[in-house]
Amino acid sequence: MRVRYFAWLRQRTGVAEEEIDPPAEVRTVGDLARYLAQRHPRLGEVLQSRGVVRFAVNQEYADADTPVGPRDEVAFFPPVTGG
Amino acid sequence: MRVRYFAWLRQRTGVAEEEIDPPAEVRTVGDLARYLAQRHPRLGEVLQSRGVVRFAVNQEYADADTPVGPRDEVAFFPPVTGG
Amino acid sequence: MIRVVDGPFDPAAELARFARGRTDVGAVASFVGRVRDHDGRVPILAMTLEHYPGMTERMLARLEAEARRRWPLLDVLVIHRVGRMLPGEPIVLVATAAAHRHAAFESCAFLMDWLKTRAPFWKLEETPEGERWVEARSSDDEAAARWEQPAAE
Amino acid sequence: MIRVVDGPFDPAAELARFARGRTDVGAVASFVGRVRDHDGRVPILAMTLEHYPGMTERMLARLEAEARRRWPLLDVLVIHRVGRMLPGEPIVLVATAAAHRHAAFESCAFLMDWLKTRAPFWKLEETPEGERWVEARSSDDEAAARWEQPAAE
Repeated sequence: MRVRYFAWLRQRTGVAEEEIDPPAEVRTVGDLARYLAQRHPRLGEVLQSRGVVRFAVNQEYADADTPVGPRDEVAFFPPVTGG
Repeated sequence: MRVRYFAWLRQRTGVAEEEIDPPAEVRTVGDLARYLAQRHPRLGEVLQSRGVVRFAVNQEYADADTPVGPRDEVAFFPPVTGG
Repeated sequence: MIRVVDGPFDPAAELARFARGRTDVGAVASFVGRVRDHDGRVPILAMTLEHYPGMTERMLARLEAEARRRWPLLDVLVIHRVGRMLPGEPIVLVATAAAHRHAAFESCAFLMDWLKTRAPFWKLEETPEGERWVEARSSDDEAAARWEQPAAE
Repeated sequence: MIRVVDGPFDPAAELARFARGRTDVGAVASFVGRVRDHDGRVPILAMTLEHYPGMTERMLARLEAEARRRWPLLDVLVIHRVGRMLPGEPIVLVATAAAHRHAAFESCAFLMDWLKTRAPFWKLEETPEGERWVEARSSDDEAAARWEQPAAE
């Protein structure tokens, strides 16, 4: 599974993207977030705060219940500020 | 007094502008319109229809009660359609 | 700034100059109205814009002043062409510059709505069946009326 | 058409090409967002736009499709720059062409509002005190929310 981080979330993980192989219990974006919070404690600090972090699965907006699998690309990022 | 006509009102009078010297009873735009209706019968036909003709006195929008005098410029025109 | 011009003008070139070099501007909204080649099913061969010289400039200047009073604008440009023009040619350009986008968007729409209902211009269309004066549209009056309330800033 | 560019672009030159030669277009609305040299009292020395390559293009294409579904648009252009840029430089250009002005104005504002809240871009400002990520504004969410209702055509 490929995981990508953007903007200040990337600064918290220290990596822009990584290939991971989470345990089989990780079935949703929410599961994945809890798993990644252990891996990147400074990411974990903010993943708890609702509304601060957005998710995408395969480049589509997702929520905590969206299923994820080994071949998916999952992204974590703050609310967007373009334009 | 200078009177100007625009768009299809000008086509009804046949003149774009004229210098006139109306009788002293002509004190308002409404008086002037009635006076000009005699002078230009084809203008008179439409001056009766409310909302079809707009007035300006000295290049400011006016209404039938706006006073007019010998040194004024008075204009008659249809609703505007620019832009 | 307002300008009434009696020949072709180039909106893109005007926009290239508009608010150029100003680093306090975060948002530029613009609108260009052009002559269309048809109106419903009627082909339009050409369009002539008549105006009331003097009153036109006075009304446009007043529209600009009113827009600046309602929104914190950093620059305003209104160019309106008069005379005869062909399909595809620009009739009017309105551009507004502000720190933020809502002021730019709203003031630009406001200027067009009021210009359409307050500035003394009249359109004469040339069609295959002859000339005809464009009639004022009640939808333009309604669009202009929405700005009668104080601006929601 | 949508484009994500990683260097400077020239909005006026883009607008010169936009809907050129089309005589069915009566109205072109456009918006340019630029880097400002300050935010409140804080000087902005430069701005870096980060994005999510792939998802960005996908979301912008969807915004264009949604705008075309809601309004009878004859042409649409969205250009968004990424990377580092200086005050005064354009960040984004949105242009819409239609037969009539309300479709052009509304779709242009709609595209900017949704772009600001749905397209994966993030702004990093350089200030004299260091770098800081721009925070999302609730006013942008509110502006975007007004388009949730079906368009009043």
